[in-house]
Amino acid sequence: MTSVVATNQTILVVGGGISGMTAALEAAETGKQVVLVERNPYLGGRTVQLYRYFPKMCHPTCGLEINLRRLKANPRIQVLTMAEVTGITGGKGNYSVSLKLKPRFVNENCTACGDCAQAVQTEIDDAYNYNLTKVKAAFLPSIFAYPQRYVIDPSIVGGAEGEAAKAACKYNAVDLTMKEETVTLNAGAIVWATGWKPYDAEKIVYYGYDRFPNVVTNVEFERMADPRGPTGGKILRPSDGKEAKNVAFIQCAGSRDENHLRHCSRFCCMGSLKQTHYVQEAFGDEGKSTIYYIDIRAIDRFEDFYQKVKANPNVSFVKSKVARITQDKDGNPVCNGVNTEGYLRYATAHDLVVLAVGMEPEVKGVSIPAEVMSDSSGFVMADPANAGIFGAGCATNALDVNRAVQSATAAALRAIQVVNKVARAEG
Amino acid sequence: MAEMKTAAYLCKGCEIDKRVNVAALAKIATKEGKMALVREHDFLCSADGVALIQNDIDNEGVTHVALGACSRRAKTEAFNFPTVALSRGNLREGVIWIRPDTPDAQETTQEMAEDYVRMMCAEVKTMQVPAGNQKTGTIKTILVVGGGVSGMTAALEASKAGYKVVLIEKAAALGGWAAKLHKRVPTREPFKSPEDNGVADMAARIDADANIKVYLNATIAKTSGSPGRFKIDIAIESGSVVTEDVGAIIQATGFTLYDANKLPHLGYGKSPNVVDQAGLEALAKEAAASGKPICRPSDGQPVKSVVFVQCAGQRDASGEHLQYCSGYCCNVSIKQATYFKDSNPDIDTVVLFTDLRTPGNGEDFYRSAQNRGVIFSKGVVSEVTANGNTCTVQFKDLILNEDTAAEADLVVLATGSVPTSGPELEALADAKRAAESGTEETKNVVLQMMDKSVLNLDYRQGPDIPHFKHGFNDSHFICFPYETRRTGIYAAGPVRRPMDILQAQEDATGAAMKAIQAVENAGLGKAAHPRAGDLSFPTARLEGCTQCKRCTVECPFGAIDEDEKRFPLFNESRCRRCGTCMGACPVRVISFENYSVNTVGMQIKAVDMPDEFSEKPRILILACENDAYPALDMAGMNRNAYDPFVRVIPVRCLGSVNTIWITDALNSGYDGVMLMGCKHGDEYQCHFVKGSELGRYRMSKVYDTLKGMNLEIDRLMDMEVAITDMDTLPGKINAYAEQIKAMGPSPFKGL
Amino acid sequence: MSNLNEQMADRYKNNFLKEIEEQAEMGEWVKMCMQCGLCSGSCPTHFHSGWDHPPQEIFMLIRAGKREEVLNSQGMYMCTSCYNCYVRCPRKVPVTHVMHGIAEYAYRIGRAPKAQPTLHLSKTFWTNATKYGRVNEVQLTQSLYFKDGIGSGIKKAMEMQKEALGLVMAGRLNPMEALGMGHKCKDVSGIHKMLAKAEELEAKNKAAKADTAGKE
Amino acid sequence: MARKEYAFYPGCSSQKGASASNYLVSVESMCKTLDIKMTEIPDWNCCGASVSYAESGELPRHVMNARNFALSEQNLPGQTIVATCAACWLGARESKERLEHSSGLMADTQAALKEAGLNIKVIPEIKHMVEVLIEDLGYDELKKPVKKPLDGMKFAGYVGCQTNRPFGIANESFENPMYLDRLIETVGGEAVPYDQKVTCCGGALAFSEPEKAQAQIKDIIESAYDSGAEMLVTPCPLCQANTEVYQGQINKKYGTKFNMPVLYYSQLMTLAYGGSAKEAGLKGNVIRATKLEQFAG
Repeated sequence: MTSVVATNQTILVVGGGISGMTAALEAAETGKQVVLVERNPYLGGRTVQLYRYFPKMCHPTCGLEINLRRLKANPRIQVLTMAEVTGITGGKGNYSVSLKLKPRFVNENCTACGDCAQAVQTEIDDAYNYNLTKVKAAFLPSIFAYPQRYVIDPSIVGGAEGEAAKAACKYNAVDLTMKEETVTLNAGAIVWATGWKPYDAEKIVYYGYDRFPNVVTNVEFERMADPRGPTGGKILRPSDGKEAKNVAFIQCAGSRDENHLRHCSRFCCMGSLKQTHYVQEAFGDEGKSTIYYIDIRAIDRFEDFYQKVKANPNVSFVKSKVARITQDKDGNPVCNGVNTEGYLRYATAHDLVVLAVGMEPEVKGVSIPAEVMSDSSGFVMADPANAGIFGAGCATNALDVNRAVQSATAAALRAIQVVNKVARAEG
Repeated sequence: MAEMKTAAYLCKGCEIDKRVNVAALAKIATKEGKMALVREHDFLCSADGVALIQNDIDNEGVTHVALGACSRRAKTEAFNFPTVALSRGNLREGVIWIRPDTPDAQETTQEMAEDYVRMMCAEVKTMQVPAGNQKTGTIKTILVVGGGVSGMTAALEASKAGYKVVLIEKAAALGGWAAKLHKRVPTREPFKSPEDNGVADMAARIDADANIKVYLNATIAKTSGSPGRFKIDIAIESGSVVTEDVGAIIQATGFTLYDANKLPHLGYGKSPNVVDQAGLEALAKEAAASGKPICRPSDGQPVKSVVFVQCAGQRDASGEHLQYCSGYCCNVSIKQATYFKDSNPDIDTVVLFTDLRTPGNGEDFYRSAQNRGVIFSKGVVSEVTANGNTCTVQFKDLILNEDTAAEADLVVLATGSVPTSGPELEALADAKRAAESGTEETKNVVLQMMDKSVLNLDYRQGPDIPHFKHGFNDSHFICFPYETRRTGIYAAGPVRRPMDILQAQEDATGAAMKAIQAVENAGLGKAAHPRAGDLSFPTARLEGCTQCKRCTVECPFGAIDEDEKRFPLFNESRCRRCGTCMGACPVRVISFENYSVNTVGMQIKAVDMPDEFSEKPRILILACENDAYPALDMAGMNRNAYDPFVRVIPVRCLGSVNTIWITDALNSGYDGVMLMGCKHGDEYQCHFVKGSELGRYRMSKVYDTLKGMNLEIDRLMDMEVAITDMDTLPGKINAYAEQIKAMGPSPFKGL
Repeated sequence: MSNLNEQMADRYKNNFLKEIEEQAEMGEWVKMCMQCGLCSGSCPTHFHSGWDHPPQEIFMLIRAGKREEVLNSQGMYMCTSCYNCYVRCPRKVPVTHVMHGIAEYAYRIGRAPKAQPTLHLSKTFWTNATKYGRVNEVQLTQSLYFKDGIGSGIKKAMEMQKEALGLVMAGRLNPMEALGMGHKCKDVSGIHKMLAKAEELEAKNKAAKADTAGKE
Repeated sequence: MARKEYAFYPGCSSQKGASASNYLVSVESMCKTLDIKMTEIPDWNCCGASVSYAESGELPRHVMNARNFALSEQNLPGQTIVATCAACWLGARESKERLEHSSGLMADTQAALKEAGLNIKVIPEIKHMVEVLIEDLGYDELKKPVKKPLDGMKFAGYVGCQTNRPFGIANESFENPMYLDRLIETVGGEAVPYDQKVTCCGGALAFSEPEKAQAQIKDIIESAYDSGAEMLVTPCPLCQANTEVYQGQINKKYGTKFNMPVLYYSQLMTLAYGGSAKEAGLKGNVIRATKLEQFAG
């Protein structure tokens, strides 16, 4: 059984992405007791699936490493992975929270040696790589995974493969008898940092994401550019493995659109500008990028980055929302539309199209405890009536990483205000 | 203090015992490592293994533990012994996982493991458990500089958490820029209508808050001390100075609008009917107060048509005006446009923009303005001319692709923000140098620059926090927006980055969080980010100090002042424990309890050095523990083999690398040295800001030494490594090893 | 009395956007466009040949006050009523209807382009449909073919002879309709009275708006 | 009593001897099998169609549809109006939506209706025949009477525009609606995927801008051929007429050899339900669906 030490002065942080980790660390490094709950088997959330960050072109895993070191060094944070909040009762200063913990089938004995994976043949979709590839059904979600522990997929539990994994482990780390658990814990304040998900590109049917293999999303493109990704960092198009030297980026794929997401997702312009660097990096002057946009939203000092990309002769900008993608005989996706600066029609073939899909709250369309209040887009709002639950990061708004971390830091203080008050009251 | 008792533990798990002779390692730990206690275990990280170690600590008096097992990044929950000095020999990721399991490789693999055992033993013996200095200051009051929305928010939020606050505002009233606003951009659904600016309510809450002490008409004359014990001399209205003791500082000094007088081509100064956004707010307030519509300044007639010019003097690639986008101005112009449309829908209201930037729910606000009939045109304004009571705005309409013009009673220029961030420190230092023996004029330049100082820090490294880009006091770190180069001092709001009110409030709350954290940790002697919680701190053997000032100059965080005798004065709670001072010190008098010239130097010496005929070169790798070391680790996790002749020592930062390590290594027969550190320069990735840059600069001097020693300069290799280089790093190591082998053994070998 | 075009231009002075908002069906949506161009790119007519001004450009021209350019544009008449633009518009502008509305307005005030074939079809269709309450397909086809005169009409009819014959053979074209023996509503006079009233009310409403605008 | 009863609004093209008379014939056969009773709205009138926009203005167009609403509610109270023509359905639904949305428009409409001695109390629900089949009956019910599944026949379901946009069929996407494919599969046929399923046939522009419209039609037919379809199936009379009638002209202009029959879904269903060629109105196809005629025997 999983045991959790928590009191009404404990801060519960829901979501172990960069926002949740930040909120948890800031609170813990101020001396507070924190329970950090994450649905995935590892911490880090969506940022660690990015290859680089704009505008520095540095690697998200670099910050993750620091955050993990902070976490490892801090005894005040208890991390629960594969856990989801199923209910919240009580109020500010005294919540009772129930959690559902899915079995990992691997216990803390795991040394991450990988023997179980060697013993298993079954492959499952690799969620870490947005299902662009497969992993063994006994797997370490990524090389950066923390806890650094393997996971056994439930599909092989109860079968010969599960037994093989168990037999391969010299340390009794594979425990196929693990069951789903329900845990209830006490908390004084809750930080809700459940993050975002990429908008479902299939819903924008005229872009043919469901039909054309060479139409991918921006988050998938991050994996394609990452040397740890499914293509080993080579920008290859899915249909035929050909190098994708001529890449189109379609902005506002879902965002700023009342048929899809009403809001502007903020990060995607910068994201695509960044991704033109990947193309340049991979192919030099042979790499061509075209950005189809409505407005380039390179806000504040990000403008510098935009100006730099704009000055690159290998990147062109077309002010137009692409109207539809078709596919030519060679499997090239063709962008059709009208350049609105002047009236210029185009039907331009590219090797690959990247849809800059927007950001929607992870919990949109999923049932979350009614105590967590959200607006019409699904973003978590401050609820004055239930003043002990605070949103953080992209659960509250479409934010870039920097702003999400600011938001999470602020949320940590709001939570601390509550537990400090509890502490004062209890003397 | 208890007697030092050392113990080494060697794990046989994860096939370590299959790949290397663990008994031989144990012998080395005993004989060469001189460990008092040496134990082997089949599965050291298991509950049983951990209990074994803990039992030795509790009952055998073990004070120093050397673990030969997996990487220091692995199994940290199990190997958590906070009461003892701990070193870790990386036999798994560092040896067996990066070596092929072949009979050929066996010998060199064993040698590698043996060396790491020697190194961990050598290291642990030179370490002490940091005691922490708890006398660095226990004041928990937060100082907030600036009484605008950001400052007021920071003050209120800190107070709400139970902390006392001193709030300083240079003007006669709280409110800052927001107080000048007729209304603010909407902050909640449906994001359609401008809201009250909220200033009066916040100011009233501050008045009523017993935790918050406010100084109006006040500026900071001097800031001294460090987190937990800052002393703030406040110049108050009467001309006298009062002193407040505070533990941390939030600088929320806001911004001014870019001077529209620099934009004569846009008509500013040529017609009173051309205003900036502040001018328009003033007109709107005046109109609201008088109950009249907004009138044009030239003749007081109601405005019938208005044109907003976005990016006026902003996003200017020529460098003449602001290069950046101020981010908030699109929404502000939209808001101002609603002032007109809400009073009279027939007022012709046009916004000329090149990219309309309304992120997030700003899109709803944008739509609501369109719905009110505000016309948005994508166009570039070339000129605004005044003709009597109206203006002509010449612009290129980018959609209709033509040059055209619009007539307007009023033109509003969205000029953007300039941070109130104090003088730029490098420019100030240059000016000071020029003034040292210079004219009155050059001295006046310094005075003028100092006049802009906000904090007037008496730090050796200048009076304010360093600028980042375009004069803003932001952090360079994407993951760590509150990272600051002056510990315990946090910028908040538009002084750190252009931002709107809502963001500023969020930012100020975050800054209050960091300030509170800073005072809590200062009192406990704990380091701030990124080595949060580290209790070690640098001490100097002053009797050996030559007063060269390198440590005070190089400290990236301005932690070291000079005392009256010109010796370095360490302000521990400002220190971030990067060790740059230690690396800088030519006489090696600076050290940490658990990280010193010795902890690394002894490891270098501990490595067994084969003679020149063995064809077994030795290459020392000093790897940044934040990025390069994890990358090497993950190369191991991927079972990517690399050369068996390298010996890796993690360092806190390249900045902490003392040149003595390099010269000692080469002198003692190493054939090559590789330095692996983070990217430096404009897009630096060093977590200690300047550490890797300073370290590299220092190394450039070593090349001269190499020449002096008659050694090939390629025996020292400086490599930029990112954490993601795990797949390419082995190849680079191997290539370097080949290069060294081709060069032949070091002439110093065996001397 | 000056013509309707001059009256309207005068009443709305320089505010063409307002003129369209008040006088053209769904004209109030014009201001909501954000110039993304999705409508233009989604238009089937665009794929094959394009036209002088696509929808989003028409909207911009209206906002820029380019009255003559808009009213004379062929753009609106290129609409096939496929509603692609309508369902895709990220601002939910009912582009199809707006285009129809502007076309109707241009025609109403006599500024529509001359000899616009789709405009001719539109007129012909409505006249035909309202004459007896139901469409007389043969007469409709005839009047379409003969719009440019008898010679050209015969030519077109000859070109389509095979197709027409096919329809006749298939029982889907009744030549007797040409003689006015086609389908009719019973209460034709009621329909005519009803439509007359509707036209009267619509004209009154639009005129009232223009009057108010003119007085401002 | 029939299991379902509706007020039927056939529209101008679906009358005897009119361009979609075969549609009418097959719908009647299909409804008979499915036990659906369709009562024609007495003295119904034209919907105005989309293309009349320039001449009709706004109010007269709505008034035309309102007259049908009033007649339907007066004579067939409580019954849902069912249109078989996409344009009729769209016109009626648009008017219903607009009238219910705007009280001013409704008042003017009532004033005009009064001239014809009518008024509206409530506007009935309006459905396309396809909605009746899918929503009121469901695919399972539609499958039950199948006696002769159209095994081995390949159809391109051509949905076109106006049954699809802007209202569309519930739970279907505008860009790739599946209902027609499912109807084809329900009667045993194979629905081939192709990329012009919702391409516009040019609509009324077939008359006024024939070149543009025919280019559209060419794309549609070509794509259907390329995907291996033998016949096109559609729910819209104008789509049917345009895609069928102009194939000859297109062949002349582009040198193609199109000769693809274009059927109504109701014709397929009638045949699958065991109906004769006559009951399915197969004679009404200008490009004869010989394969189906043989199938019908």
